[in-house]
Amino acid sequence: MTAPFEPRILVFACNWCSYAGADMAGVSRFQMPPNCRVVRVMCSARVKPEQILAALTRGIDAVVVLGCHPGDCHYTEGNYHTRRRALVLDALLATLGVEKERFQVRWISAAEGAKFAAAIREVIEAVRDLGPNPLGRSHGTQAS
Amino acid sequence: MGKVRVGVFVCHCGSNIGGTVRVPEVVEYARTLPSVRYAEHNLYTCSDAGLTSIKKKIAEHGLTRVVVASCTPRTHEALFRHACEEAGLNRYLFEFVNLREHCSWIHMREPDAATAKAKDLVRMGVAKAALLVPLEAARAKVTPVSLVIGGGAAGLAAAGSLSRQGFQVHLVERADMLGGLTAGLWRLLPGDRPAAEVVGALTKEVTTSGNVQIHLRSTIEDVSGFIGAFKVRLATPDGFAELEVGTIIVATGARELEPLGLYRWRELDGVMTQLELERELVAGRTRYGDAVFINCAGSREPGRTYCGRLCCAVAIKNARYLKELDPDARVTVLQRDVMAFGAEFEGEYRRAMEAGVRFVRYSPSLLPEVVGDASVKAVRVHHDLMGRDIEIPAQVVVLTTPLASHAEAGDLSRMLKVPLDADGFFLEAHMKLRPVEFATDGVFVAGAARFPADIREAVSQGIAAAAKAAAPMHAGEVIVEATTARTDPLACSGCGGCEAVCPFGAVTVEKDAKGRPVSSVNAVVCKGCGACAAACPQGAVQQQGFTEQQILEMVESLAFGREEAP
Amino acid sequence: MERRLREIARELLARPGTLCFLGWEALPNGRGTRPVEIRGADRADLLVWNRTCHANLAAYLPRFRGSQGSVGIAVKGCDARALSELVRARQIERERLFVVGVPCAGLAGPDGASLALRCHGCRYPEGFVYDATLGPMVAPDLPPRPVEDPNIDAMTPDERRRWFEEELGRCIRCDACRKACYGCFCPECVFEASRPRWISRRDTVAEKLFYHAVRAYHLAGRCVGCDECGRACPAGVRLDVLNRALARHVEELFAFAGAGVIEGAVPPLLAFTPDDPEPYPGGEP
Amino acid sequence: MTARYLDGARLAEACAVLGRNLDVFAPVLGRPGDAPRLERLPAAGTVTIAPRKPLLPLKSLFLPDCEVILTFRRRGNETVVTERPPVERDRVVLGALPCDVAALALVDRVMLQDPPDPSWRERRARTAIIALACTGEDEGCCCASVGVDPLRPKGADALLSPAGDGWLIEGATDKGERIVDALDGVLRKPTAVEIEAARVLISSSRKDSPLAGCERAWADAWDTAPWQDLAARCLGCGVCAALCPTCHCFEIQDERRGNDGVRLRAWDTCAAKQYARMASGENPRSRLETRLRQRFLHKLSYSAERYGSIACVGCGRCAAHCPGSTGIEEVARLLARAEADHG
Repeated sequence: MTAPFEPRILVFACNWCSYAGADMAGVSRFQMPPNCRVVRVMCSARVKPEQILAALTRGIDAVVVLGCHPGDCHYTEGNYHTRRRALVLDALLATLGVEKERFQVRWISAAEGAKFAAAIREVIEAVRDLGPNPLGRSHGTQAS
Repeated sequence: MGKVRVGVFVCHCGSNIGGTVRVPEVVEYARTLPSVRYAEHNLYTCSDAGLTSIKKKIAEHGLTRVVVASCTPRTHEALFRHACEEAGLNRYLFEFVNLREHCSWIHMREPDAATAKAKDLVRMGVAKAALLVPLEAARAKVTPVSLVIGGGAAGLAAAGSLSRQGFQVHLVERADMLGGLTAGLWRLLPGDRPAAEVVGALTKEVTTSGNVQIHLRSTIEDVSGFIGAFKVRLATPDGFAELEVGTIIVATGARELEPLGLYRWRELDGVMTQLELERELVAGRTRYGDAVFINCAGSREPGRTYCGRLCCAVAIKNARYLKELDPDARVTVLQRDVMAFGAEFEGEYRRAMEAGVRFVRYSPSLLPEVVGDASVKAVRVHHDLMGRDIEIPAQVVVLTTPLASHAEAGDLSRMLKVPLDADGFFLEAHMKLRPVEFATDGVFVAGAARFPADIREAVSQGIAAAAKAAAPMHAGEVIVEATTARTDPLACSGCGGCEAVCPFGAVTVEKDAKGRPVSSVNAVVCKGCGACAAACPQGAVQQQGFTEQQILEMVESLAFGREEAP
Repeated sequence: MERRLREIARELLARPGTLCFLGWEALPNGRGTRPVEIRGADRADLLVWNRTCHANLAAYLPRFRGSQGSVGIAVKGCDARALSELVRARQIERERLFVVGVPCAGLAGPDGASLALRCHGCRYPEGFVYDATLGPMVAPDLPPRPVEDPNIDAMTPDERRRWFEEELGRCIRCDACRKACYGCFCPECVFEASRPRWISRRDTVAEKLFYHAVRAYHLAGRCVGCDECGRACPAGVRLDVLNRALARHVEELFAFAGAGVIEGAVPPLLAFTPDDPEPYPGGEP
Repeated sequence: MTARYLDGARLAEACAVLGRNLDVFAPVLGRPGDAPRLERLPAAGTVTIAPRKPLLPLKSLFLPDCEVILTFRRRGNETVVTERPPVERDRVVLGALPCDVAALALVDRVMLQDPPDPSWRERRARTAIIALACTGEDEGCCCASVGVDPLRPKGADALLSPAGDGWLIEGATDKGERIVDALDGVLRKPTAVEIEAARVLISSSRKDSPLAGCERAWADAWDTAPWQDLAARCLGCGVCAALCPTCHCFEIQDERRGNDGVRLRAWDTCAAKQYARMASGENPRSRLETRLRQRFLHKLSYSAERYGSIACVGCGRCAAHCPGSTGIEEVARLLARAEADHG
């Protein structure tokens, strides 16, 4: 009898909006499943698709990138770059047959704690249904 | 960068964290992590006791990196960095792990899972901490001289304020006189004060103060440099001038929209704009006869969707003047809806109606029509309330057009590397939090250059911009973000991706001694967003404090670092 | 055409300040061609042009970074696109190049007779400025690309993933693909760097997938479909399938004309417009 | 010792029999058009005992492109290390080609000299090689020019000679004899016709390659050979080295991810730019032509000086796969011409 599958999900959040939104969720005590780990970056545009591909091929079950609403970027246009990169990465992952739930982008402002919580719950539900990330099956460090 | 000896301080935050996460267990776990030399837990790490303990343990255990696992960096990072600094550790050798907002508070009913997650988060934090390097924030001298572009109300107010504070100001005006749009006006609301007086008062200050150098009939040719040290090339009647300024205030104002092709303007005698009317009033014309004002001429329609904000008040004001000049004349204002905001304008609205000005509502689907052959005879309009067309006899038709952006704003926005909005007005860094600043440091905006503003707004924005500009000039230097980007010239191919995505023009690609293109980052201009680092396929551009290696290490410590095999 | 090519090269090489001319020469065994760098007008007669001139000579241009003197080069349509992207990326100065446009009516497939797969539906770079041509540079009337084999669009995501895992699993990690690619001009490839070590040397499907996915991403909007990577791959991995799919997506997403098609045009990943497609929650205006 | 006969039809059976006590490796054809690959049976695809060169040479079973030497886990300040044995069971390779077999002997000279490379030595000792008498149909084949007998290769433990729809099989060493005995159940006595068929085999491997008579020091080649011209065409892709049966360079790396890691031995090549780069960043062979010169002079000159024969078995892989269509044969030709011109 093995334990039910619990996905490990990596979340990149921009310092100015989404990380603050996550804080807001905490301050508001919105409860959510403990599958996500948030990594703070100054701007969602710092997130490099290579990092996302690395996470996925290293067996992380899903990656979420959170940024300010388009037009609200603290650095004026960072999240527009994030969006383009994400669109291309979407296309790449879709081509490779990776389920779209394994890479998601959400725009969440500093005030949207509830939205952050909701987004995280959605992602976790969706990935739980998908099961473990197949790309991680043969990643490079287990003593095999 | 010396030995890596990480100290981990896990905070109970009273029961905020400790009530859910089994903190002692997390500390035990932290002790098993590579490069961790010391770990402890505190009831409140941010308390004096906690901070003292951090400093003490840095010394006792020769810690070279500090990880605090408590609340959010957004509120407490500065505090802990300061503590590290006091213990002689570079402030950037500190890493924050959020166990409260991001763990205990959102998993209150799952102590086991929350504790496991806390271990993951601490492990990730330690992984990054081990790779931190000392950083120094760049400093730049600020020349205590300001450039104010535009000699209208906003510009004059800004220049005046700066000169009062003892700063040198270059005030650049492309016309041959100061005052901008205001100079051409008749009287101003509220209070019917002659515009000339207001302009005079604003002008007097800058002309009499020894600190303001006024450049009339001059335009900006080129701007280079950055906050503290801008180089500005000025085209003046007596040739070019090079200015060196520390800050720049954009107060270029706006223009009255010319209603070309609207309501037979420039086709029939007697059709004029508000500005043309006021100029006549200034010139002393007193006879007008029946007059019809048409509001929203050329605004709030496809192509120019915004509301001019001030135009209603202007129409109300001038309609009343005409009525007062000739009480027998029939003065009608055709409006879509009257935006007479604030107590004063609402009062003016009532005052005009009491003076006998008629307000008739028309709908944008049935625009009024100006009747006449050589000169205006009447205006035909569909009366919204009566539901039928009426014809209003008139000798004069005054078109209320909105303020529109200057065509030249585009050039200036390119020179200053600051954005314009869809209507060609300058776009501030944040409409609520940074209303008179641009995202580009050292450049500010005031008045109608941003959006149609009345004189009160223009003046207060001018003073606000002056205050913002004065801050770095008073300090004499700016200390900028240390987590800026940096290029490794040996690894760089010079492809220019970084340059293309930088919103601040901080990255430039130029040829090196060998003639190879190489990118370099101006640390003073860089705001540390990291967009360039993400655009570099090779990783030649790195964002300090968020390097590829640091982020990948966190990812891998999540993917592979667990006790149990994933 | 061949004669004209040689004449142009000879004339160019005779000029002072000309470094070399990049073209194709016949293989010793007479079967096919290979790249040649001609130095000295007397050797211009080595140059050939025929349906087997597969090599994308633009791939050699970044080598001239930081050197002096002008370089002559013969380009097919696809090569011209690569060339103009290299110029855009500052890897070579356009002024230093003498670009000879070669009217290509499609290259030979493996059997020598058929049309090479990659040439189907080929379009010439619109608005590319040649310094000389061997004839009118007009779009050849080539048959559209046959239904892809494999037709990944017809596969379910799971089938696609399995197909790619198997296909990319054939990779032997020799890195020939990137070294043959015109667009891989980084002084040190990110996969060679050790800080951080992006990729493990271990022989696992996940590593291979990561390598090829990242390469495809780096070339998104820059790949000109010359398929030199595929030609260089000793294991016969169908790299073109991934590259083509991504190129198509990028062109559709951003109404992009294609890498290097418009001289000086910035690749989609280095630009944006506020009204880009917005599929992500929270982005609705 | 008498030859026995293996029916083509009973190949699978033979593999199964050997598989009982041995790891069996054989050329497996995955996809039509592709080169076969030497894989451990059972494997997807069909075992093809034919004169078709596997993509990666036989050498790769003894010096894999990448192998884990040991694994480690970091816990606090200590590190737990677990070593990995190079081979689990004794192994047998079916249908190895003579060129690849000959190449092993050349690499032995390096790997077995004192101090010997432990994993190479153990793999060699615990692997039986059943070669195929090769009729050398590939255009690139010129093993006959460099002293390899494609029909009766040295260094094999047993030999398969095509005859009819099967093969004559003869043991050449005790190890080989034991394999043949182990197969006894699936083998039969060959007919006279089959024996004759195997005897009259002819290989079309070229004897006239410029590689013939190459085994001497090319003293002047360092300066005289047209390395510049070669480099002008070379993409530095390293395919030649990746597929070469005699290239044997490797690097050893510790790779840590999170708190776990492995020590790897992975192939490396002097054709790669980083190969000669030192910790300081200094790189004596940063220029492509210097790397080309190193690679080819090592094969054609230094190796000859040191061991009396060139480090090439004429398999033709380099020429066949070079995107610039330049193989070692052409380099040898250029060396000879350069010597003629300057000598």
